[in-house]
Amino acid sequence: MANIIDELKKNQILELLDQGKRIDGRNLDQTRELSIEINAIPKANGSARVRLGDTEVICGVKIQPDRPFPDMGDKGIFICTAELLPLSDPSVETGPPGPDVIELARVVDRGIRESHMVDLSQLVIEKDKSVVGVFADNVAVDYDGNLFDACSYAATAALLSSKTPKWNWTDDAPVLAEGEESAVPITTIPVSVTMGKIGNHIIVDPNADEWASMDARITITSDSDGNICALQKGGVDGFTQEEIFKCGEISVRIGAQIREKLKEAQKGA
Amino acid sequence: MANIIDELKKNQILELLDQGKRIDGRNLDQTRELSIEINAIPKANGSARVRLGDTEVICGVKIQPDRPFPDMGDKGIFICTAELLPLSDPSVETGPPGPDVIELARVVDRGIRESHMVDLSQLVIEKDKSVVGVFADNVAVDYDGNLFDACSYAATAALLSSKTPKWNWTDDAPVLAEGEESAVPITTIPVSVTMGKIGNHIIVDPNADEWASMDARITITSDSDGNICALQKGGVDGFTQEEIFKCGEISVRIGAQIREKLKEAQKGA
Amino acid sequence: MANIIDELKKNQILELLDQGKRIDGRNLDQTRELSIEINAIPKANGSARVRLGDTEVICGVKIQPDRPFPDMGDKGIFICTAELLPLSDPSVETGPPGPDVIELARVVDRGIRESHMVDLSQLVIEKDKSVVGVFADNVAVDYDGNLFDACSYAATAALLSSKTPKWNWTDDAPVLAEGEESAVPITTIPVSVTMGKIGNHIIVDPNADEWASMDARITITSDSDGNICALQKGGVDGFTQEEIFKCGEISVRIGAQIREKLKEAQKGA
Amino acid sequence: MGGREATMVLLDENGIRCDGRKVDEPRRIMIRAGGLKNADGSAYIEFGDNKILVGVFGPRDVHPKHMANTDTGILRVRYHMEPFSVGERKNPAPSRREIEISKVIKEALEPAVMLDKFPRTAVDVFIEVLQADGGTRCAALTAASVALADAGIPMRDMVAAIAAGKVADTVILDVNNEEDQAGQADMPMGYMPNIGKITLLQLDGVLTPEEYKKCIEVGIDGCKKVYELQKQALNDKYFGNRD
Amino acid sequence: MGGREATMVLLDENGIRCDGRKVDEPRRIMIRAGGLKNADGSAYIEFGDNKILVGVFGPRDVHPKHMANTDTGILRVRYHMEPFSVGERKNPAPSRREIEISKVIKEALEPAVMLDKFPRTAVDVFIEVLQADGGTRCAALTAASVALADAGIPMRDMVAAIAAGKVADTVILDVNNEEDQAGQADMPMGYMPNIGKITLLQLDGVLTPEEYKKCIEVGIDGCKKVYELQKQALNDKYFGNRD
Amino acid sequence: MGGREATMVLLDENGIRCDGRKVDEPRRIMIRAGGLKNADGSAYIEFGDNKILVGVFGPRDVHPKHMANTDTGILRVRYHMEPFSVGERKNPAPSRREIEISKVIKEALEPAVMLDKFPRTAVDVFIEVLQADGGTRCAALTAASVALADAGIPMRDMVAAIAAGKVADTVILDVNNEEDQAGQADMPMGYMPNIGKITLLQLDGVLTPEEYKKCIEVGIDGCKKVYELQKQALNDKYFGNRD
Repeated sequence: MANIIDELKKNQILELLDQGKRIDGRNLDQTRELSIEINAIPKANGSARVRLGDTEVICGVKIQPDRPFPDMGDKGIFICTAELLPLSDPSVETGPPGPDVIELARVVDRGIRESHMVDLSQLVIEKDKSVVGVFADNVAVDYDGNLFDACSYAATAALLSSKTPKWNWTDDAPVLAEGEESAVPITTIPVSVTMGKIGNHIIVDPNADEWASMDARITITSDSDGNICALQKGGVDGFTQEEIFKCGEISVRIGAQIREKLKEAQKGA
Repeated sequence: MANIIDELKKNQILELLDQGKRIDGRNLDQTRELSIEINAIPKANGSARVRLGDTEVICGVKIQPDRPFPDMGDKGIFICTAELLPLSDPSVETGPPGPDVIELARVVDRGIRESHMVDLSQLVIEKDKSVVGVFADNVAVDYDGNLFDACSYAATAALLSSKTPKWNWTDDAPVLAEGEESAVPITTIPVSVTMGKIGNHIIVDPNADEWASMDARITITSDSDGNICALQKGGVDGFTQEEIFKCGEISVRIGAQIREKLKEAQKGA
Repeated sequence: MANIIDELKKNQILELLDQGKRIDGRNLDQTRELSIEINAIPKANGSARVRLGDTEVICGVKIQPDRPFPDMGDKGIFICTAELLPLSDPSVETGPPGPDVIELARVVDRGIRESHMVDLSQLVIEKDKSVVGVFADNVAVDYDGNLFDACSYAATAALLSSKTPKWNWTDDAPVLAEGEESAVPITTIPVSVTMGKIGNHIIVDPNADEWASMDARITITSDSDGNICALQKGGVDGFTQEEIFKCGEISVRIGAQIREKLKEAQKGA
Repeated sequence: MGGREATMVLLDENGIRCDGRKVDEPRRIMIRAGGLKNADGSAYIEFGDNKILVGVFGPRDVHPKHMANTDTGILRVRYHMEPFSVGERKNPAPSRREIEISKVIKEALEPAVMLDKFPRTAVDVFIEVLQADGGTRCAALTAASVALADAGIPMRDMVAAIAAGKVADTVILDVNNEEDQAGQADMPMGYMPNIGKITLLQLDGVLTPEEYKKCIEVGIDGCKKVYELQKQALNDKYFGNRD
Repeated sequence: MGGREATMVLLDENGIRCDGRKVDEPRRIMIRAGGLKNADGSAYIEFGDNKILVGVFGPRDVHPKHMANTDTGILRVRYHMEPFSVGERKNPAPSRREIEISKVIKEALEPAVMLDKFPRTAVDVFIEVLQADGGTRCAALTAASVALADAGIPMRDMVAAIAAGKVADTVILDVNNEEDQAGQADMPMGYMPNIGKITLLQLDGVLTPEEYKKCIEVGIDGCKKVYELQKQALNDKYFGNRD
Repeated sequence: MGGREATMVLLDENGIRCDGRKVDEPRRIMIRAGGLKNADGSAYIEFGDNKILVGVFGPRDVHPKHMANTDTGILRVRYHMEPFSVGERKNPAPSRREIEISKVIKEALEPAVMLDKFPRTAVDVFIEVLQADGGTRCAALTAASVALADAGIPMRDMVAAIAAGKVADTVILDVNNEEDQAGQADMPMGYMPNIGKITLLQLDGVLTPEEYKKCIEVGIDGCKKVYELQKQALNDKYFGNRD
């Protein structure tokens, strides 16, 4: 049953796309409205609540001393996660994350990590012994497609607003230096842009109905210099070379627009 | 099927209660016979085998050096657990504990912990580095209702009988001081009393049939001073204010009787 | 269905055995062809690919610093594991190992451990603080019965070929001494021989069809001195005293033959 | 629940608490009914510094089917804390504490929900603690009642919740985090004002029999205040003019 | 299974072992049939300092149903150690050792149980080690046989169990904990005396072929002694006058 | 994915890479179709120092049955690394990285497999990394295509895979482990040469828009070379004279 409904919905979306239209009236390369609320979780070290259309994500950043990874004693730690809370959609199940959510979290993490957004070399308390760990945890509270970008924007906005405490290395342990907070060291602002392929059409920022109808998808992250720093293809179809080129161009162009909104939100805070 | 039998049993229990009687002939505020065997597991640091009616629980106490919890470097560790062994009842399943057993363990633990029965400040080997951990593990070997109290009495009796070894802090490690055992430092004797509500009747120490018929239950722990130090309401109905007051009074009164039996068992050992 | 086929196969095997024959033409006390390829995984510290009939196992040895077990600060660590990869047989399931695979791994581990093949006293970096850990991990890639012996031979051959790096204890940490590799210290060559009991017949090295038809099995490991150092009985039937005696004799005799092949493979490397 | 020594001034000579409140004064409470698009019902609460979101689905089919009950509906509750909701980042795996609180809140809601009206189905209540201060379970239970009402689930009453407690030998209403850590007792309570039943009750800490009774009374009074705010939130959504 | 060096005097010049026993002398063994109220059958054993409780349920329905066998009953065995049963508190999760011993005991019991008498059902044997000394698996297997008989499960024979072993180059009966840790070999054995079959056999440690045979013989003799105590325990319960 | 600073000479003045290759030169690639006895299809690949074994089962029944699809077959892929395959011994539990790569490879193979030809059934692809160098996912995907063909699964095309990347500001083909660790970008790609579609594409590292296009082109060229070796391997097995 559900399959037939899905099939009809997909046919409808495809017919509209063949006429150059989307079911919610957007242009093919248009994102939904993006609203960003900085500091939604004041007790965290940084936070943001992001709404991309009807998809809503909250990101909280916790910053605390940690042990460095082996052979990485001169670098702080950055970890970004993503989770779909069960209240975000009736189909979400509790329990350990499945492959879809694991991929989501890893793609969001890599987009930020590979851009070198956070300057980890400045987050060392004592070389080889203690470093600063920055944990950006995303939770989706309402689902209407494209969590990749919603989580990415929430994490980026939360990091831009984050303050890190300072720890000194005293008696073989990190000791908090009261009242010496500073902004997390940021080098660039990565922006991911996720595109779906339905038939031969490439659409930006697919909503839930489009997401369920996609043949394939691609998420491309670009940085403040307009360079591409991360990419993930997904879905059961492939892309031609020309489509991949086109997606690259779209991602840099749309990414620049989103970046301005992230900067605005940071200023407004 | 089982539901119909349960329903009939519950009706029978309720009819008797309406006449002021219980299915096993007890008064409403009367506990079952309590027998306490101290030192049932001689190789443990303390132990007790407790039989409350036909519910039987064995508690073994292990005492060993451990790391203190963060920010609790001047306190020893006390942890009390509870488990239903599968031989205790045909319905028990093996595997990780479900919510019922997790609640049981946490309520038993809190009753003892909140009374400050064990003086944790005396269980420090080296401040912030090494403390004494006291682990009281309860296992139910026969089930006839009211594990809350049976586990609580077993743990309390086992702790009263426990001897702790002594460790000295030498070369950055706790080293056992041979032959320097002493009693675990005890400040009070907490006693939990569990009451069930069936219809409008409050009964003390429900047996398995009563347990399965209860609308709600309440476990109240009092200490040697006759003060109330822990409480947990459970079950799918509520209590009126008057019922809560009455349960408080019963728990202190019955608790005093049980406390004498615990002291006797300790002396008898 | 499957049961009837299995039943027929078992009857056929049993009838042949009553005539002194096996389904693949071997004598009752004859092992299948054993081929040993040393150094199949060159980046590991030691490795072997072993084919016993159509059962194929790869063992890789990793050697790295580790913390000693408590109260074992003057001994290195040896751990041997075994896993059935899902491509080895259509019936293998992924996920945590079941009791059969846990038993397999533990029997293979004990056969080598109890022979004292690896001289663990020579694998100490700093007493009580840091020791050398030797991990021999077996993976079965094709299954045709008797994984006990195939894994045991793979692990033994891999250990015989292993080179251990050297670590010095510097600044409270093990530091690799470049270019100072040496052979893992070996004291004896243990060889396990697994026998199946079908009806009243004892057969050596059962293949998959025989394995599925066995009433009971026994794995006996002997060392280079012809002594017996480990044994495990399995399966749902028992053995008479005479059968156990006979199995002991077979295991030492066949073990000596296999040991020569292991030595040859080591030389050939 | 760590140490309960009075290492800070929890109550000054004028009867004012560490956060400026009087002994019988609750923290700032803001309740919003609705807000989530996909959930069948939802609520958001700020209770002091607690920030909690609740979503409700159902009545809906039960999977796996053998968990369904032909005589009655079932209520399922998950209380869950976000990794960033507490001082030190929380491990995402559900803790034993979260499992116990889920059960306690479930049993506190069950007397209020008319489960017999929807046999064979389940109502799921998902509680997400975004920011935790003292008293998350009371705030969560309060919001869950509103979310159930917002989902149109038939109810006998709403459960309102707040904690009574004791600091500096004085019975107080609505224990905050500092008072929970350093105070003498914490007694979270859930109460159905129209039916007059206590459906959640716990206690950690030492009370004399008199203080015990006083705490119950103070808690019930507090629950009645919370109840007014619950009704107001539903009014605001369904009949009010919200900006 | 740690070091097996003889760092203590395991056998003195008079052939007396570290706990005062002779080489062919078992530890004190006390077996009680029955004792648990809810289990269909049960037994309690003290074997040296081992204290082990066994409960049996069944034959009963199998869940999940696809695990049932239409041709035969199935036997399920869980060997489990309490956290307080060993020197250092044991983690409650089942260890790989416990899983292996469960399997070994199950396969040792199966030849004795007439499983074909109760197709489609299961018999569950739950073994609880309350206090562990050397040789828990033999003590557990011995008690499990008695508990199965107490539950009225049809059996071909009982399995009696005890370990042979080697200390100070001498074959001994019934290896205790010190002898297992510091001795040269430990060979646990389970044996059905009436049928004459060894159903459990393991060995850790080095034996010459002659010692190997000797251990088997010593073990079988020991099992026969244990068997008498098993029968006595059942006699005491069903025909005896117990105080 | 650690540091990407050029701390070693990844490209010398003559355009030669750290392992002696030219910028557009792949590592040594050896593919063998078949080899496993029990699998329905299999392949083994050595791709530089990668050694990967792939086994395929199916089409076969799906368990649990509710996972089956009446309209189409399903493809299941498990990418798994042996404990000894990497520098430090790998924990046997599946890592999040392995789960993601399994999914990425599955989605890269799906466009090539005619799943609609075998409704209600599953094809299982088991990938075992015996020794890992840089680029395991490309090597695995390449071998998996051959194993699927060897199993006789109907396919539209084979997927060939190789990575493009960037070191010393130069676009290169087939990133090895050192280049992945110390280089500037790694772009694994899977491509169906006959159909002209990219079915796997990932990127870690920074590329200008021009380098991005160059990497795509270099990757496609490389995949075409790999494709020839895949065909050769199948030819060798089915039509060739192998010694």
